[in-house]
Amino acid sequence: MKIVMAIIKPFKLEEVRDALTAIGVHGLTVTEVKGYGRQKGHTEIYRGAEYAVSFLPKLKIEVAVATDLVTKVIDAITAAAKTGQIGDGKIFVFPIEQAVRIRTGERDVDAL
Amino acid sequence: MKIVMAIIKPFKLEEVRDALTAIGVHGLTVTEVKGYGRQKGHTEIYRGAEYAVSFLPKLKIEVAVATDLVTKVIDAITAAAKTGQIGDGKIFVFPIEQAVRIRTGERDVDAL
Amino acid sequence: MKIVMAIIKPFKLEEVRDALTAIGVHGLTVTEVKGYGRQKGHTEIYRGAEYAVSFLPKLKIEVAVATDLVTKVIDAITAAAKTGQIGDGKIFVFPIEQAVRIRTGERDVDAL
Amino acid sequence: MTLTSSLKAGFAAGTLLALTGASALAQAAAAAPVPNKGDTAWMLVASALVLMMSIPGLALFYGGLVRTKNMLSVLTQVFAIVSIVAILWVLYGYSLAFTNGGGLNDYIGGFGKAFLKGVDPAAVAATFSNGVVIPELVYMVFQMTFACITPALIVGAFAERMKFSALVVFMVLWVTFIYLPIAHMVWYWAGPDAIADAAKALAAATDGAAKKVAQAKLDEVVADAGLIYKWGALDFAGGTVVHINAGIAGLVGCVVLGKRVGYGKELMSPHSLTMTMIGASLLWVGWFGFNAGSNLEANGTTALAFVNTMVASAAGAVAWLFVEWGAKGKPSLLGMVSGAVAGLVAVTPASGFAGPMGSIILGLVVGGACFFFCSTVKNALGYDDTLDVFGIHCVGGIIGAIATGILVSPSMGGVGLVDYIAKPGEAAPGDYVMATQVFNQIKAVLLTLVWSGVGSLILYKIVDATIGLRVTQEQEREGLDIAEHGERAYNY
Amino acid sequence: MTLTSSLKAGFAAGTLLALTGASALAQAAAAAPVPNKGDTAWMLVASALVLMMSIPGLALFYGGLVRTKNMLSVLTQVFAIVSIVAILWVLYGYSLAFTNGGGLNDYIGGFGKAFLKGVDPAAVAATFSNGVVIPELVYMVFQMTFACITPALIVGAFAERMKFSALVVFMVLWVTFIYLPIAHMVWYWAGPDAIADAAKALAAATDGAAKKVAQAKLDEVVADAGLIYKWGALDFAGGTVVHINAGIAGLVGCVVLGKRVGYGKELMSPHSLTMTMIGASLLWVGWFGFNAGSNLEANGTTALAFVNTMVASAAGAVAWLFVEWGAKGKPSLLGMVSGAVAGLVAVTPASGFAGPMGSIILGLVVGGACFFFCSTVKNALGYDDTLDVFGIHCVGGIIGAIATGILVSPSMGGVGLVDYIAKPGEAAPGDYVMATQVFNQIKAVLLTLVWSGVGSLILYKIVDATIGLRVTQEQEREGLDIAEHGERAYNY
Amino acid sequence: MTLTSSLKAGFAAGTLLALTGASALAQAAAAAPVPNKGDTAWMLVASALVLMMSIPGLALFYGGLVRTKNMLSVLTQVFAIVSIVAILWVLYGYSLAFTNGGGLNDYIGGFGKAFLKGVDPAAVAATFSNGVVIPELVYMVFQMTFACITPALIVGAFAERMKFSALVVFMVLWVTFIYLPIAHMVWYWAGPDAIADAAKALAAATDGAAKKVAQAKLDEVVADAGLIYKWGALDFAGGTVVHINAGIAGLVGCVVLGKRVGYGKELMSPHSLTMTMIGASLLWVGWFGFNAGSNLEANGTTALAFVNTMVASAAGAVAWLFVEWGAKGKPSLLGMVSGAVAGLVAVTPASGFAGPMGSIILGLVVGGACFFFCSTVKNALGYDDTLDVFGIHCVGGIIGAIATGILVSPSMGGVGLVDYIAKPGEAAPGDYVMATQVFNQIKAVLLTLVWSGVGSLILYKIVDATIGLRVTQEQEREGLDIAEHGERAYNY
Ligand SMILES: Nc1ncnc2c1ncn2[C@@H]1O[C@H](COP(=O)(O)OP(=O)(O)O)[C@@H](O)[C@H]1O
Ligand SMILES: Nc1ncnc2c1ncn2[C@@H]1O[C@H](COP(=O)(O)OP(=O)(O)O)[C@@H](O)[C@H]1O
Ligand SMILES: Nc1ncnc2c1ncn2[C@@H]1O[C@H](COP(=O)(O)OP(=O)(O)O)[C@@H](O)[C@H]1O
Repeated sequence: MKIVMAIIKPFKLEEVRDALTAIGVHGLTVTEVKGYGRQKGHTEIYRGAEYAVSFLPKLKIEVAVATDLVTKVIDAITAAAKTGQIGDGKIFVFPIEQAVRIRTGERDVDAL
Repeated sequence: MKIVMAIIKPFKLEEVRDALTAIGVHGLTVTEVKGYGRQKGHTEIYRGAEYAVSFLPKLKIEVAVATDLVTKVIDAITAAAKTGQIGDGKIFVFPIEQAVRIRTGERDVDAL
Repeated sequence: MKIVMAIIKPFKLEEVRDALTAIGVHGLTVTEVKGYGRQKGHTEIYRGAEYAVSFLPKLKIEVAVATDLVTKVIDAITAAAKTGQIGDGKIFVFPIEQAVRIRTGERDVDAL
Repeated sequence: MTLTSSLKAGFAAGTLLALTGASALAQAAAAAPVPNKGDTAWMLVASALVLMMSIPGLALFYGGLVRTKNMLSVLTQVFAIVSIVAILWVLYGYSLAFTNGGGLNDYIGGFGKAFLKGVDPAAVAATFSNGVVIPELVYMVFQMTFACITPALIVGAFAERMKFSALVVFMVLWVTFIYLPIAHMVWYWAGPDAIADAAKALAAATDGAAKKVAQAKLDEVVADAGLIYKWGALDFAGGTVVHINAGIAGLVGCVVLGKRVGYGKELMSPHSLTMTMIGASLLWVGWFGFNAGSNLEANGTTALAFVNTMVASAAGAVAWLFVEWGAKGKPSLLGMVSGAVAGLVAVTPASGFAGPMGSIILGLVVGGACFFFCSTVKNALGYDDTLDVFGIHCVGGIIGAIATGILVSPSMGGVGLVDYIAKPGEAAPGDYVMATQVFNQIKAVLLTLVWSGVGSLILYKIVDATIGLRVTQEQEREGLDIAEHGERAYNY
Repeated sequence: MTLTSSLKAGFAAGTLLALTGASALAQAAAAAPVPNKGDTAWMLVASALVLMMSIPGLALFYGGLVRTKNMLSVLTQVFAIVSIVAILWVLYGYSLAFTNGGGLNDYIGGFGKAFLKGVDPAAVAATFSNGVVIPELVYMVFQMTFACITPALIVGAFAERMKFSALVVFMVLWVTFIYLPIAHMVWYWAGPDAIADAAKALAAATDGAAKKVAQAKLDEVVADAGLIYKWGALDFAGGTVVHINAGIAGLVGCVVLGKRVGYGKELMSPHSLTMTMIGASLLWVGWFGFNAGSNLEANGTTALAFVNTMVASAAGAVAWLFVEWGAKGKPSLLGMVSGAVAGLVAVTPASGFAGPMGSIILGLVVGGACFFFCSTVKNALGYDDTLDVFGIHCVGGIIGAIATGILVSPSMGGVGLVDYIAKPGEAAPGDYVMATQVFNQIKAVLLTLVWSGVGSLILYKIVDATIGLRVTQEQEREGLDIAEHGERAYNY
Repeated sequence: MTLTSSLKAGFAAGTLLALTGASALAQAAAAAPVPNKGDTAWMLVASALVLMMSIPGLALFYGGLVRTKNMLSVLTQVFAIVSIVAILWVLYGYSLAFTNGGGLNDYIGGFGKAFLKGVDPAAVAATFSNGVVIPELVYMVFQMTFACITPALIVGAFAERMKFSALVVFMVLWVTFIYLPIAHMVWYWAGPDAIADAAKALAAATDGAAKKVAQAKLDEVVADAGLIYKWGALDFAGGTVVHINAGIAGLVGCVVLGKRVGYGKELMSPHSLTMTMIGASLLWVGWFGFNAGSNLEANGTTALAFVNTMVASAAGAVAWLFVEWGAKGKPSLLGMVSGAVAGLVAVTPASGFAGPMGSIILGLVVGGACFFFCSTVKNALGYDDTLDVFGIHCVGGIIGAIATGILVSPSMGGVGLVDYIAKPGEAAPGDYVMATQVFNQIKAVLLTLVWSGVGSLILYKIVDATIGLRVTQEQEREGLDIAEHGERAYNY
């Protein structure tokens, strides 16, 4: 099993979620994060003080899937999250060794 | 070493924390996340507009432990976080290659 | 490729970011988390009720880098995030199998 | 108070007013008194201020103290209570509280002014000064705002767990069967001019027969008042009617509903003390309308009530701040604002009677007492009064109500009692005996505690048996905002 | 209203006032009336209350309903509009709205009082009662607050997408070409004393010639009013001038600008119903100044307007709460506060004319009607009026404006019409025919809809052609706070 | 101002009032003046408004600008200061500020009214009009609210780093040794009636001896005033006493305490501009009580002060908005509300003297000037005045104080000076020379800067030496909310 973690632009969440359900992935976990990268931030001015804000709001999506699904998931996310502009985000794939569904104690793929 | 990551229901945090300390795990990191899965969400109505909210508040717990502790940790979390209802959450186990305690530079198991 | 995940004290973010850019790492993702560990929390009193708060605000930093950079990144973070007091935080290194830049579809190291 | 006269043509009133001074000169008592525009202006403002106390004041003070998931439910409860009671007040509330109830007059009024019958722009209401009246519509709406906030005070006791439907039904019943009678018993009387006229008639009466008739008439007028009023208990702005009344109902409520899920185990820290501070501040500001407005006109006594309100609140805040600082090691915002509210509660019945120094002492005492009660006694007793409605409003109200009997004493810098009969048409100083007065105050407190305590218990049981008072455990966990109202207070 | 007299020496005014009653007695009508301090006090407070309605009231009511990323832009828009319009009002607004416009007098005033020429501390303005005046500066600033809030109401319709620069320019134009004329048409008249004097002169006139002259003079005075006023349409506090006027401008605006990016697809839940509740509460409290203040003095009629405001709002809240509860399954805070605002909107034109029971019914009706409109009709029509400016202010305003023609009827508990000529110097009851009155009300509504609807459309087009109305899609995604103002509302 | 008379029986006052006009007619000056209820109503409201300025107004305006971790500390500081000073004011503050101080009378009052001795419901205080008085309790509490907000203004300068215990001690000392003397020097005088009586006596005096005695008496009465008052400096509502006074104390404070940890390096963006906007709006609304209330009665001049407050604030907002838009590229909410406050600060001393157009110009000037100061000069000087107490209150206050000397000129649309002696009993126009007046204003500004600047420095040093002014670096990092108060402002 793997966990596919994607950093995307916040307003893309719904589309990504739909893309994933479309390929039969029915669970995911979302975290609000701030991202720093190529995409340039903005300046905020409060009276005298000017702040260059380089951390931008992003969403982190984590999806645990069976290994064979990884490519489909990556493609689905890429397609849905893409705007073509700098800051669209990244996808990372982690190996996981175990998965458990707390409610039932089911293990691994059954747990997803 | 492994990192055991669990997605649980928010109000279970205290119980899980206690269960972990009980088995000698004295450190963990918690993140507020939103979860999408089998558990059905609710509808919010604001004047004309109705929104089906399918992302529910969850907590993500990350615990780094020596490999031999993993099973005990999983059991502890499962026991403490379980309500038996849909939405209790998941546990995932990641391998990690290194751990460092910033304050001392201690490595790996000593760093936990 | 690896993902270096660090838990640091919130006010250290700027310094860590600078330390990383200094060694040529130009992207990272930050998450607000709460940490539980050796560092003791504080007590909050609201009228009658006293609450011992043991979860403290921390920041989680995730940096995806090519394997050969890992040590430099760890050193940079350690140096920048260190205050010498309990609660400075931890660094964990995860293996990742793939990386994708959503905008371009670039893979792995090119995606970072 | 009663409708003492009715001039036609609301529009003409304006013109007439310009002649006040003059006409008063000309025909002295003969002429029916017309409202002074300064009084009218002040009472309009006072009414608006009291509404501001409930919304947003009280709603924020309470809302800030609950957990995020229940914030919206508290706001909804307070706002709904205010809106519903305002309607009831027009339909029958005002009439039942402030008209003669015939046989039941000791306890409750009648339906003579139901639907505001006869309460038109030209109708006037008596004040506490002879020959001074205000438009009855202002008096009616001022009293309305009191009826709106009192039940809203109760919700703090069982916040985070009561079913909204049950709450609505309970409040309608509570206002009808608890609030209206208490308000009538404490505040209903014939008014100074009615008494003066009767007293003058008596003085004017020559032969014995006439005297007898006149005396009977005077007795009747004096007897035309609520039970507690006749006992001679003082309650300037609602220590019994509002605070003790709501406080005891809250205590009974939180005991009947039981503790919140996770109470004592889970962290239940206030979700926004910022909102609580805003609410407390608006309560303080609005309370000037509540207390100084209760003088029904704009004169030196109004100023006194205003000052007492200001300093008692400040003293309560300072007391709780420093006592907690000493006892718990840190000076807290929540403690200080709680003390301010405790001070306001305590000075409410005393505001027009005590002197400023007396009010400061009252504030200091109640600030410390309520801190002790909420931080120690409450935990000892172990009931879950979510927002300390009992610990602050009832405890503070009782201290204030009894202290009023002492602080009114001229020897304590108070204004003393008033005798409207001695010199008909003037407010002469009445004779004051501290023991008697304090005894009367205690009687009033006890009757209120019993009436509201027992009455509320019955009402809770009825609602529980029919609709059920409490939400399910799942709903409580999810939070009332989503479960009961399908909304969230915040979506950051 | 007009400047009926000017005493010198502002400072001396104080002393003079003390003599009101007396001098009035002495020289009757002869003496120029001086302000009653009670009226002045009330109108000062009323003006402050109306300012509080816009800031923070309206700003929060609106701001809480948008997404976090646009909160600050809404606050900025409302605050900026209030500040800018306040200046315009002094420069030329007051003059164009409330002076005689010569040939254009039916539609607009003149520049006689531009820069407040002659409006000094001693200048007085007429009220609705003969012989009752208030300092003109108070009248001016009270009316200023109306001019400030009306354009601010519009921003809700196209919130979250309009360019700030475009908004500023549009509002300046809108106030000048839409608001001022409507205000003049509805509210400008010669005042009761001017009419009384002319009428007395006529009565006094002996020979035919004199009669003819006097009659001509009287006709002239009566004719010295705005078009809609002369039609006999009633609008006590601004149903047409404020709510219908802003509501239709908002509808046109949101259609011209188009829907928000993601409208209908993305979740756009209110970011803080807590702020919305605070705003709604402050609107309610401030509205007492708006409606009761519109009586320009502090008497029984003021109290009536106050009471009507209170109960109509409560009824609107209750209606929406229960109707939504029934229709959608849950009682919502947003629904209830929306109903309260709808009730306030509807009672605005009726507040000084209807009776309390009539106002309750009006509130119940409008609460239900606006719920239906916002939850059903709006979705059917499919325009994106972000905060339902049309659905609440325009729809509610129309219902209220027309209902005013009915509720003013004494048979409905209303106060009836006033005739200032019949008995010069007194406000005599005028003769009321429901059909005629309702017809007049409808005419006023239609003219307002057309004038503001068409006029606004033109102004939007001009601004769009020159500056462009809407931000880019990227800016809209990022949020107006960062994109337009370089700030964030919250940094928790 | 002084206690000019004392009628017995507060309750009776009501009745007496009804006779005002008449009795005034009857016995002219002979009769002791009684309060007009319109004035009383207005001053009660004004006092409530000024309290609302501090809590929640100022607390939110400041609190919104600090980081989340310090929000609660700011709210606590402001609320605590208000509560503590209110008590001090009753104990000795009012007496030291507003009674004759014998030998020290130029600088400070005496203890004659400590504990409000003699300040009962029947006591009255003079206003600026002959024969017009208000209940002294109202005057006392109105002034109390000024004493409460002034020290609270200072906390903005060293927010986020001062120890709470040190702050409490410092403020008690500051109010006692800085505020009370300045207030006495600027505002204490014998009142118009005292002067009129003495002047009449002089006029009535026949033979030389009597003349000499009377002249001496008159001189004495005129000399019975504070130093700055006698210089002839004008300060209608507190430009020197409140704003310059607090502003310079703040500057000294932030320099003595030093910069915040991380200042200039870390992001320190305001945690909630929403709260800041609410605060600014309530400051604006409350400021009507502050400025228009300072006229002590409800007449045309009050209306003038009200209008000036409204337009100066609007002008300040508009100026900062557009200047910043031009200079920094974006129009900001924080800038606009800062400009509004700057406008309010500047118009404070001028509000009852300038004309509306003059106030607009003043607002425009100060809005631009303060923007320049806060965004450029401050950074150049490099001190860490957290919330720009100096840049807005002191700079704005100085501009306003000096401009008052110019704008009061009738030639500038101002009301001119008043001479209470020329025509005893009437306020006659005094002779005004701009140069002299401006010179007097500058003298007043300088004395205030020196007294408060040096005095505060000494007090800071004393507190630092004894308790220590600043929290530890760890506490500062953790935030004052947890470290000092053991609470958090938000638990979302
Ligand atoms: N090396 C990295 N490690 C972890 N997260 C990264 C890294 N580089 C970028 N990110 C995340 O991806 C987001 C988008 O990256 P950015 O360089 O801005 O644009 P792009 O995705 O087009 O390359 C960043 O905001 C950050 O959250
Ligand atoms: N495939 C997945 N990948 C990541 N997180 C998941 C996945 N499936 C579920 N989750 C997380 O687990 C939570 C609970 O899952 P859900 O299917 O609702 O109930 P259950 O845990 O009983 O299966 C979800 O809210 C989500 O946060
Ligand atoms: N076993 C663990 N797994 C995950 N996170 C941990 C673990 N132990 C500590 N942490 C994180 O590291 C932070 C600092 O740890 P702590 O023990 O308080 O101090 P130190 O870093 O000096 O050892 C904690 O607040 C928590 O967020």
